[in-house]
Amino acid sequence: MLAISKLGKHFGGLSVLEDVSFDVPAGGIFGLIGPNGAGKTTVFNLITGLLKPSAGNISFEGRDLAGLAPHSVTRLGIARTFQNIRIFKEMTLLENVMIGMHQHLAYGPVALFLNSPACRAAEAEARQRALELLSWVRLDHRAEMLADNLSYGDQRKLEFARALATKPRLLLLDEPVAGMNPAEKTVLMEEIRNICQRGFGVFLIEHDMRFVMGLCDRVAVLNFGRIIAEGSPDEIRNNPDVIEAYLGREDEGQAS
Amino acid sequence: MSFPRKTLFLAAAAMLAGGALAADIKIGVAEALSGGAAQYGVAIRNGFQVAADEINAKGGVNGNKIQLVIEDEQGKKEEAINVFKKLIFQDKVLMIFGPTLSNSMFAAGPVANGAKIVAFGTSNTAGGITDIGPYIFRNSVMESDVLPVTVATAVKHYGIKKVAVIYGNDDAFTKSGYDVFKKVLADQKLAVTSTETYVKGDVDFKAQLTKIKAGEPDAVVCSCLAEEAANIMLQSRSLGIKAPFIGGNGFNSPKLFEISRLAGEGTFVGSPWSNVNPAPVNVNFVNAYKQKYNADPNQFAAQAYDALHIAAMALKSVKLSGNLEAARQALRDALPKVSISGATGPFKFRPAVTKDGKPGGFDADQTPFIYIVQGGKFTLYTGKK
Amino acid sequence: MEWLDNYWSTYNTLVYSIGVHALLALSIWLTLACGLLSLANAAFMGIGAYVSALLSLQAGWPFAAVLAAAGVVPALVALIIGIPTLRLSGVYLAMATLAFGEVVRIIVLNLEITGGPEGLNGIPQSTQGWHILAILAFTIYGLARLRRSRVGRAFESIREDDVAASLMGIDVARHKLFAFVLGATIAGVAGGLNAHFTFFISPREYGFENAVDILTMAILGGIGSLVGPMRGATILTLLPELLRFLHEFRGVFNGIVLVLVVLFLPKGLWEPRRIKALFARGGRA
Amino acid sequence: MLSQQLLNALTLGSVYALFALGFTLVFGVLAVINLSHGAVFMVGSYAALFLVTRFEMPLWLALLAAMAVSGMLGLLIDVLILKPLRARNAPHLIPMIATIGVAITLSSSAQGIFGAEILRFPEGTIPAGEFIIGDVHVRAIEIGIVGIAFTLMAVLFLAIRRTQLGRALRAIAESPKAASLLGINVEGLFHGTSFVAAALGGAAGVLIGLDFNAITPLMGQPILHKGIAVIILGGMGDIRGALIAGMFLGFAEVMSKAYLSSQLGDAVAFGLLFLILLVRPSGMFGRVLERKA
Repeated sequence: MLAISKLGKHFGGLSVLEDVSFDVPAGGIFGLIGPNGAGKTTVFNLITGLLKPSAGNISFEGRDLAGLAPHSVTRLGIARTFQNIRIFKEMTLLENVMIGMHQHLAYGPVALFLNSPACRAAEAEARQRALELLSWVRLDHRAEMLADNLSYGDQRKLEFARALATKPRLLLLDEPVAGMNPAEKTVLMEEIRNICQRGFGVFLIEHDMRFVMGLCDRVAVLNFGRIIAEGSPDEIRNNPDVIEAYLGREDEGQAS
Repeated sequence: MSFPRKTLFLAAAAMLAGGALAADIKIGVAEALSGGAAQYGVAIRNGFQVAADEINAKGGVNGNKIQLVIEDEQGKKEEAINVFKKLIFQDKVLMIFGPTLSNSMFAAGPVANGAKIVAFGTSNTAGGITDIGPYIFRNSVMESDVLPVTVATAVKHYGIKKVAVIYGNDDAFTKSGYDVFKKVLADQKLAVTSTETYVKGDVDFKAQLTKIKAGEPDAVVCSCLAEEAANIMLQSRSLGIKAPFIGGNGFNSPKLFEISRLAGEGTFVGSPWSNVNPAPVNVNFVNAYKQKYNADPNQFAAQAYDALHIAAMALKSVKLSGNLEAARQALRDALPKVSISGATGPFKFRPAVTKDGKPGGFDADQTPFIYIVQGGKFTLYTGKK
Repeated sequence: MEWLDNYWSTYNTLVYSIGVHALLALSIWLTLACGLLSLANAAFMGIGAYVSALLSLQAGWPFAAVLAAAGVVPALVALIIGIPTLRLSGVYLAMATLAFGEVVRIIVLNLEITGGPEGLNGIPQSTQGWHILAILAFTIYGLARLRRSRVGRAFESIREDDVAASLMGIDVARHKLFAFVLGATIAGVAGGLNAHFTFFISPREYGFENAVDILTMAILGGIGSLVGPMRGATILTLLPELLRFLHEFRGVFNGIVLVLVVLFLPKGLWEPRRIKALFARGGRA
Repeated sequence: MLSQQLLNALTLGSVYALFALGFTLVFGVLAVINLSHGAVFMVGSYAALFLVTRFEMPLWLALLAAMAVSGMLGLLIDVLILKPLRARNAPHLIPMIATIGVAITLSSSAQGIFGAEILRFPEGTIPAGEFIIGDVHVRAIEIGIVGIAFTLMAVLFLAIRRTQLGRALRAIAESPKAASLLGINVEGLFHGTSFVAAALGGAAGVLIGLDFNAITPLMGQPILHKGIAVIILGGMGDIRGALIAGMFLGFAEVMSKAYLSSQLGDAVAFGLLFLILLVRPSGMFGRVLERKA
């Protein structure tokens, strides 16, 4: 579904990614793991067009993403969330989700100005759909609330709903459980499984091993800007390179 | 923070000054009392005040005292319109003096003209002002009347063959002065070595002056306001330019030579007024102004002073019957006949010749005095070297 | 009814000014709604004013066509300069638009046809009260529709976080350009209306100070709603009249008001949502 | 003529650089475009003028006092206005708008107190010395301005590059949050920077008031616009850039007046500003400095 080949990125003289290649298959949950600073978020930024690759290419469903602006990437069917949640805090939950539907709401300026039936119907339908998406993450009862008033965990869920509103075929989740307690993590894991079962492909990056291993069907490991392993969670768990490069330190990280 | 108290105090003082006189003849004064044009507007208001005090101290006009209704038009055109309308329709004044800038007159003049009430400019020198209509008067002398005489006199005095020109190109006053200079220089067949410009707020003129110096002109013609002119003179001397200056109306400020000191020696200026004009009426005015405001008057104050006297003269023949429209019209009809000898010398009106042949307003008909600056002071030019 | 006539004769220009200022404040509201601080609106107003005045004076166009041109020409200019300029953000955009405004002013100052610093006078007084009212109503209705639509939501999302907005499939550059161009159109029409009731225009009316005045109106009234900019325009237009007694110190008051509003009323004088939120959150602003 | 024009450009460039120094310092450290800098500059000029004329204070003392006055004003602006806005985490345009309000307040107050008239320092406040080298005329005050501009630049530049204080300031410029985690007294340095920047602005006001004899309530406005051009051309917050850009703008302006047309002076300045912003938003010499919150 998403094919990344020989991807490289450097800032000035500093090389962040080098020769990164992997495929995200359609359906299922794909995980990219690696310690902090390994370049995981850079991969997402390259996919979504926020950064331009220095080398290699990325294609989605056979289409080259090179040179596409972020909004065009989204329109092809890729949505993402952010590690440091970026919801629109001064808008209501409903408005947040409706933003995601922007590209699917087609009405012209004249229809808008005249408040034509078609326009009203489109808006009403979008509203319905937004409420439905909010109900998926169990936030529909707060639809008219300002997003700023949500708890941290709920803000993440709102971000999911908003991303789903773009009707993606692939959902990129950037460290979805960062900053959450174990109980919240379990809830969120459920949400992600639900999303996957509704037919969305999920590609997440994470450094919480336990979370990834329990959730993903397939995992790739990134260390110092290179892929050092790829396979099923079991294969990864037993890969000596991974253990040496990553797991050892991960335990310390978990303890802190 | 002592602002509020001080503000209130000033406000109260200003209100007292404006409204305490129990008077019969209401005359509107719309001048820029704040903003960039305030430096003229305040002097103009003071000039009116001096004249009003003088007239009222002598018992007013036919026993009726003059009450000035003073409003700040901020030097903005919308404000000028608003103030004019307030004075015309709310305060029901007999006539209006102002506004300060020609620009504002272009905006507010049509309002007065439409309402058939006199708008009397004392500081509007731009061409076309009196084209607005038959209710527009001014006693500010147009540059086109003054500059030919100034230039001719200076040419004769110094034997000038070629001149350099500098003017402010973003200001209506200095730009229209330049247009007149340009025509005068062409008419008098003087070669122009270079023409330089600056914009309002500039303080460094050395680049332009260095260029002027390279052309070795016999004189520098300068259509500038006083604040820039002083600097231009000082900087030209420090660059080694020795040529004398020929100035327009903007030079007509004692302030200019106070700042430029001896840099302005030998400058020729033509003007309806100077603080050294020895006529008793002028000496009276200068003394009264100094006493009231503890400052030297300038040309703007002098013209305002004369303007109110002109209006008072006209008012003598106007019957104040209580019919405002009739009184306004009578004043309008009486004004053109007035001739006085004021602080700015003998004065009378001249019907304006408009471009499209419609009846226009009235311009000043005055012979300018030509002054030469000597020892940092205006000296009446007598023709003797 | 004579007093009423007098009242109207005295204050109609003031009322017209309120209408025109409201249009200007709404024009800058559009860009502010996208989180863009553009100081070019005074210049667009000037372009509209000059284009319309010249068409009236020299070509003798009917007023409706003149007004249309006053909107179209600034829009085209905005389109041309917007494409490269709107890539800038924050203060850089503010400075670039400020520089653009200065360049426009200097060009107008040095052209023969615009009358240079002496400006243009004798512009016919074609603007009627109902023109302003109708255009203002049309603008408000249009903007209100816009605000409640996908475009309005997109503007707001761009203002809050343009990266997140672009990843929601919103073409950020196009929306910004749209807001900029539409703002220029409204400002241009406002300029055309203004030129045709003040008889006279000159370059000094469209400089930096005026750009700041327009901005102040919008900020003072609050940009959280459409009523905000209009409220700000009304207050700031009336204030000088009401503060006449302050004389020379009127400017001091204006400045202090601006500072106080920014400090204590970050959303403008009245922001229903904020006040509601204030109660909802038990006083935590 | 060329040598005189080069000298003219050098002095004009120094004037711009001198003004831009405090302006860019505030931007670099506080990340605020302080549009009241022009008004503070004007206050410095009036303060010195007042002290020299009213109390016949010697010029050097009046200069120091004027710096103190404008410095205190800058500190006051920071404490009363910018600090609450920082505390609120207001978007970066908000402080800029607030400083516009400050500028209006200050210049209107000056006009109310001192009047709109143009004022100058009494004659003889500075030695009227003049040097003539061939065709080139130089005045003592011009040498003073050029010298002071370069000296202050050098001192500030070295202070920021070489001292502990400078390192702290650079850390703040990079990220105030991180700096405070490192134990740097961020608020204190904000106040200090505001004081120093305003004092420098005041000093520039005095020097330029002395040179050009044109002290008015609105004198800060035109130079503020040029100052904006300078700090953007030089890269905001870049001390060395301010000097280079000031010089560049001075030369561009003088040379376009000298060899093209004097009508073009300002058009060149703002046209350049506009173009440079489009091509290199970070300035001619600066690098893109995305500030981390």
